[in-house]
Amino acid sequence: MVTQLDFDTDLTFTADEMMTIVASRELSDGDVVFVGIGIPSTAANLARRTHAPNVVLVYESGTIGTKPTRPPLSIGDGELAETADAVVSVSEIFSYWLQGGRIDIGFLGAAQLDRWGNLNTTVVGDYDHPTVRLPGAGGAPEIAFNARKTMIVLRQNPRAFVDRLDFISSVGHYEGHGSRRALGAAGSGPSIIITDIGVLRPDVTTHELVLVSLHPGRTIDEALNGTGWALRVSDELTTTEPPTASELAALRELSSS
Amino acid sequence: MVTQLDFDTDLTFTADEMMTIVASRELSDGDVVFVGIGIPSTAANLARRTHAPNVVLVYESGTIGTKPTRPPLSIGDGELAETADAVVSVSEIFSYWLQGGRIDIGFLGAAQLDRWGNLNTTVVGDYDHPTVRLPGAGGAPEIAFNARKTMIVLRQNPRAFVDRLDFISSVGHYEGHGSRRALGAAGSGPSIIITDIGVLRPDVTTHELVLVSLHPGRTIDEALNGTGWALRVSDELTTTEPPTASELAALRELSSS
Amino acid sequence: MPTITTLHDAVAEHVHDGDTVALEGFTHLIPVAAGHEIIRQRRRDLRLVRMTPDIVYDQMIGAGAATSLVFSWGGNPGVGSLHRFREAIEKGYPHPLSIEEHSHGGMAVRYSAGASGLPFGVLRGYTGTDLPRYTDSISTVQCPFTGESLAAVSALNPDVGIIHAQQADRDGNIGLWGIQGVQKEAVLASRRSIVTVEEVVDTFDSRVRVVLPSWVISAIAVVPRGAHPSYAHGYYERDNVYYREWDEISRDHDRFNEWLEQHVYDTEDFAQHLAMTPHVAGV
Amino acid sequence: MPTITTLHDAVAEHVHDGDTVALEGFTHLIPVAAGHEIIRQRRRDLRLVRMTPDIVYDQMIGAGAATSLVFSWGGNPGVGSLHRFREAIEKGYPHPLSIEEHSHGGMAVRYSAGASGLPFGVLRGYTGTDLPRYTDSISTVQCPFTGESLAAVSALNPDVGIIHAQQADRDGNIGLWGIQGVQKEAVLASRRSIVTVEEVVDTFDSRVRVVLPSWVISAIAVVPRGAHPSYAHGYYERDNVYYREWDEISRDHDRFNEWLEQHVYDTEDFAQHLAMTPHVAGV
Repeated sequence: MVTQLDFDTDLTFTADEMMTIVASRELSDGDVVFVGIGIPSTAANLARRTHAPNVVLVYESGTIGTKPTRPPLSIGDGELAETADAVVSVSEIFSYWLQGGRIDIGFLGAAQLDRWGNLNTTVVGDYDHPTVRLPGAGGAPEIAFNARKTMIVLRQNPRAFVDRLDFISSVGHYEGHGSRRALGAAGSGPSIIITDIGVLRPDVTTHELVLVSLHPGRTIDEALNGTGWALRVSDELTTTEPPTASELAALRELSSS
Repeated sequence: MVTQLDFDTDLTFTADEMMTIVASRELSDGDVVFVGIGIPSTAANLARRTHAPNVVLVYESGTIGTKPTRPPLSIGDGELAETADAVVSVSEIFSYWLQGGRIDIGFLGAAQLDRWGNLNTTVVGDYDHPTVRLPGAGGAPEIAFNARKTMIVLRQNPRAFVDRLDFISSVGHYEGHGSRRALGAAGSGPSIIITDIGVLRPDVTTHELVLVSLHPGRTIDEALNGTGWALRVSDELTTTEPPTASELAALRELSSS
Repeated sequence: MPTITTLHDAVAEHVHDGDTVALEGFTHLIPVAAGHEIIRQRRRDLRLVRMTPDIVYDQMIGAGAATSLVFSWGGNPGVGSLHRFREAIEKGYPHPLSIEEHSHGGMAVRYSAGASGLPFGVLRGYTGTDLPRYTDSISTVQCPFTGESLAAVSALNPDVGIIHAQQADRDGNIGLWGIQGVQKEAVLASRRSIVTVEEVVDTFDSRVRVVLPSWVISAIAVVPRGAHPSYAHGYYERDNVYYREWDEISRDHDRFNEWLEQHVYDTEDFAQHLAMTPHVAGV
Repeated sequence: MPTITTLHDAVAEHVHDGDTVALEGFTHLIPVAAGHEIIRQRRRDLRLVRMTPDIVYDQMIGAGAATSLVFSWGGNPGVGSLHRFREAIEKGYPHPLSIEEHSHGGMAVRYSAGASGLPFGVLRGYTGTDLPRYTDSISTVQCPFTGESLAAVSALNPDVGIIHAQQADRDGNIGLWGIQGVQKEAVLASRRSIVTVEEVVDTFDSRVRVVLPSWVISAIAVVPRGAHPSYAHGYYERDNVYYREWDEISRDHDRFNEWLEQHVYDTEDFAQHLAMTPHVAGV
């Protein structure tokens, strides 16, 4: 579902490119990022090639400080091990590195997300008699719990942005209002949700997700219609800065390698 | 304190040699042995060079399957790492290997031992105001608890073989009569105590240590006088088979290398 | 000391109906040949354990070898769903499959606890999620020093742990390198273990980083390309085409059953299956 | 990214009076130069942590740098007692030293728990011994699945973890090989870390087995022979003569204080101390 958007320059970009570039911009030089495959991996590698050359990529397969030349197809690609500073066991990556508080930013995706940034990657429907059995939690519960903060990348539509999750696989801001902290979670939870329509961030006091930015050409109505609850819109709603020529060039070079 | 003993052949041997050879004979081919420095290490290496070529030596420094050419001076000698099948962290050697139930036999020494084979390596006198501060427990408590069985090598005199330990550092048969099992210990405890006078083994029901063998030339009186409690003597007391010419030759070649 | 034997004999001796069996390998060195052999010998009622059930577990579940599955992520990596796994859970075909579901962190802690001779392990996680509601092997424990409540998970101690590695030496020690996953933990937590290897060598490759000594291994079998379609670092690459094609083969259970007959039941061993898989045959 | 600096500046910046400081290295790669520098800068009231306090801790305790010691085995390996350690405990000289005593297994679990962000760790042991009676950081915990009672120990999270390694690369990554002890755990459990290395290299030696990435290290200092009298695999051997001689030097505190003046307070750095140590000087 690639949406072609013409903008006021001659730069044309897809929704995926917009999402990847927004995610990439969120990373600062030197950040230690726990990444999965797909947009997170591409975004982290894009950041490493543009504004954040010292971003550190950690994959749950146990590769620390990987510098892949092309976007990996699986979190366990051989190149991740070959270009890593260190390769450790999966046990160690979860204990000493993720739970040990060594990860600044964790990337997450999901099938469903609620207004508090909690995630479902387990089932659609009843757990014992599911309509759709999803792959399951994987490492997401621990990333959500233990990374200093998390970024969520998810296309915005009413099947995904739901009023109530069928299953809580990973905790975001839980029931809001600081309730996350009482669970004993180490990190501060989702700091940004990047969709194909715009950007949501948690309200500083209630922690409910708020639409803070629309991507070029997208509308508030699209965001509201794509959300299964009454989405709050920021008083200071902005337009996402479109991809620059150099961002697009770097991303496309990366994707074609 | 090397005692020279003339036996009925022309073979002369020291008390240390007798102890080392008895310890070596206790090892069977293929046994996985957790060894410290000194007599245990020499005994295990002697076994490996004589009747038990496939005995596996594990040192608490994390070296597994070491094949040193000479007796190591410290449990962390470089040669132990160089000749090992695997080198793992100290954390791993205690968790996956010792506590994980992978060790058949653990060797132990001590400053004090009681009638149940409990050991003191911590203090002589009061803990807070010790007469003699000893090095402490090291890895002995876990060896004593988790190895399938343990062997203790200790010179027999009333300072060492005491009625009551000043401090229990490592558990043997605890209070006897199967009380060890109730502590949650995985292994079965001390199976043999090898002294400069003879050999003690636990009674099968009470688990109290019983003198079962005297080394050539040693007497029951020496054993009784060397023990700070009323030492039981087996009805079937035997004489330890003296070192054979080939055992002595192998041991001396090892010690001089 | 392990026997160096055929995979047929290793599975015949060590894997029994009703066993708890863990085949591990995290994206790399997945013991696929061993999974096929278990199917070929028509084992039943297995409790299958694996952090990331992927194609090989889809095949074993689809063949009806398992009645329960212990896992944390079940999918075809980079492609999508596992159709045999889903049909078993969603529709009870070929028969119902009960599940014991964890997160990766929880599974890793369970294997470590099992390898460490402990009945449980501790982690930060699970609180606030719905997993503890459905999974009995998740509980809580209080820190005796801080009073803090933490997640506890029961230890995993499979009857048989099965892994694939690059090399065995002549003494039966196992050497592997690259991404190492939870293979060491899976072997050390298990009562018995089978290792398939690419080859037996006189001296390990200098790249070897993880060594499992011979005396913790029950049986070794040499199975070149035994991790296909996953990869063996230094030997062959991941067969991404196969992962995509599996989606097609597994989507319909009649089509799957046909594949099963041809590639597993009608073959003698994994080499015959590989020879029938076009893009592999020439390698 | 760590600063590559002098050992003087690393200690001045990262080790403060009253800190909990762990110098680790299990028989191999003991960070002796760093211990001397801490003495030289006259740090006081340290809580020293180390599984096997040996010569370097005897020196630090004898110099009066520590008011408490967390440990599991304190001796001069292969030689006998640590006289400065014993006189501190037995006679309160140079001042009383409080101790927190564990076993090796307990200490290893405490470091692992600290590195893992957990408040405690679990092990089989301690039950039946007198250690829990005197050590508050030993308790028990019940398995929520089996009801079994196990030993629990509180996590160790030193303010500063200090280790010695063979090599740093130009990016500040640390590489070591041979016996690896609990160095990784000590660094990852600590809030700050200092690493002394034999040399900085363009590319790690192929024997490197443990790599600590630059971003977990606070400061690196190049100190050749910085682990003397212990050894650095591939660089130099253990100085067994020095271990025996230490028994003589440390037995009497006047003799020790004289050594301390000459070898630490009156020297600029570790190289000067080594130059004064006859059997080392020529190396």
